[in-house]
Amino acid sequence: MTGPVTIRIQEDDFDIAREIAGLTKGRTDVGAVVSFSGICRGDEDSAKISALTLEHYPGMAEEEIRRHVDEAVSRWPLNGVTVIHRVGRITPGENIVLVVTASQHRQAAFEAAEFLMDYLKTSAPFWKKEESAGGTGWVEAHARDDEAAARWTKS
Amino acid sequence: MTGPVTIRIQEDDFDIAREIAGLTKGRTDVGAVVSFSGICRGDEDSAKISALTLEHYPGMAEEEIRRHVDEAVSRWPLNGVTVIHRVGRITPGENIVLVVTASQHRQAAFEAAEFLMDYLKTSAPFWKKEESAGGTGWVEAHARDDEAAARWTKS
Amino acid sequence: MKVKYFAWVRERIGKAEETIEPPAGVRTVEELIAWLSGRSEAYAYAFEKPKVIRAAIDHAHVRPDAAIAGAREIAFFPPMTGG
Amino acid sequence: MKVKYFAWVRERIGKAEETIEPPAGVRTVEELIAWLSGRSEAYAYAFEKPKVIRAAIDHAHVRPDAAIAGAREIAFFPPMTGG
Repeated sequence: MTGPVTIRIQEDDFDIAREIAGLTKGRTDVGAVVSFSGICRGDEDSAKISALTLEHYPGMAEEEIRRHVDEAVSRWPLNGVTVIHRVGRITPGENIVLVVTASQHRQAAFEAAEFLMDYLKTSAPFWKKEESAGGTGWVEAHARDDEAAARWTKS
Repeated sequence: MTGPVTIRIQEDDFDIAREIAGLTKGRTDVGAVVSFSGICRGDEDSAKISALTLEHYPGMAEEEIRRHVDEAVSRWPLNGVTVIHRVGRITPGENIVLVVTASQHRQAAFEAAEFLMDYLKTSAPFWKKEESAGGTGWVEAHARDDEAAARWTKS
Repeated sequence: MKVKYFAWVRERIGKAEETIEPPAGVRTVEELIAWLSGRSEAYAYAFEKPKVIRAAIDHAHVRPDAAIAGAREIAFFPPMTGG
Repeated sequence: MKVKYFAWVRERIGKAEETIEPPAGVRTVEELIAWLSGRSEAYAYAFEKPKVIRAAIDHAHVRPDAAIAGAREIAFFPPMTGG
């Protein structure tokens, strides 16, 4: 791949425009950029949420994301990838995660971004704890996320 | 759908961050935002391009995009959609088109953005003329774009 | 009836729009293309490959066998290349 | 051998990491879970549903039958919920 790879785990918010510019500025070989941002919602399955706290496994989280970025780069013709995952306390309306993919063609950019998000959900070592009026509790994994990730497995 | 729909055809560039904020700011029901930006490349099938000029059919272009946005809204649970298509002269590295979709869940946001891009490519009345060292010429439609659009047809 | 032309159809015909009054026997989009093609070399060149030409009636895509009766605005253009 | 715990596994055990020396008979991840579970009520509670527990050796996901020989760092945690 000819292009930058950025992986960051941080407490601070991110600036989507700056991250997209980081993959495209001064270049004329990128034809398609897809960004996915995941945002903390104020309710989950009809329960009101006042905040999320995100815990991660330092070291492994970066390595696991890097492995999936490497796989995305080997599967699709990409010109750049950025993955940023926030940790710490996040309130509804705030950003949680960002994936940006750049490619010559739109289908590669779309598929690589979906692939990365599906794997972030199921295999990157992050855990969400929810605060609501009823107390705090760890978010349970969704079967639908496992199914979404399984569709990328080569048969 | 509970959320804004914006469709614009304009000569000016757009600000992706502002358009994303327009779908998310002050809300806590959006969990996923996908943006697609299409950028003018400096070469197409190995020919160097110095600029594109985009022509459109005023009136029909807006209506055709609106019809597809309405279909996307009926097929996926969306919280907002923005489609901006530039016209006029555009040089390599500049933005051409933007689609932003917001939803509670990521798969709806991804699929709706892909659907809209596939239809913009094949059915919205826009035409690209390329300027290169060898002269100017109208871009020919790609069979792969028709195939990409065909996958959304309900059977 | 107003007719509009876009992209290389417009360039070949040499105008972006005009008002026409086709004879009563011209009932469909493809019959209109054939009638227009007979007007001059420029029209014949623009419509030399009728299968490539796309048409819209009152801002909606239509097929070659669509009836033109009642149309306010008919447009002819090459396959779209936006996005 | 260093062991790390995350999310509710960490909370139930009451610590984020520790250094352990399991006996030679403890060869796999699932045997290590069984051995840890016998240490106290807190460990037994953390590992009460061993099938739910995920494990990583030296930052890579492993299955319950993975050998722990040579591992520098083993981590136990619930299914991931990032993204």
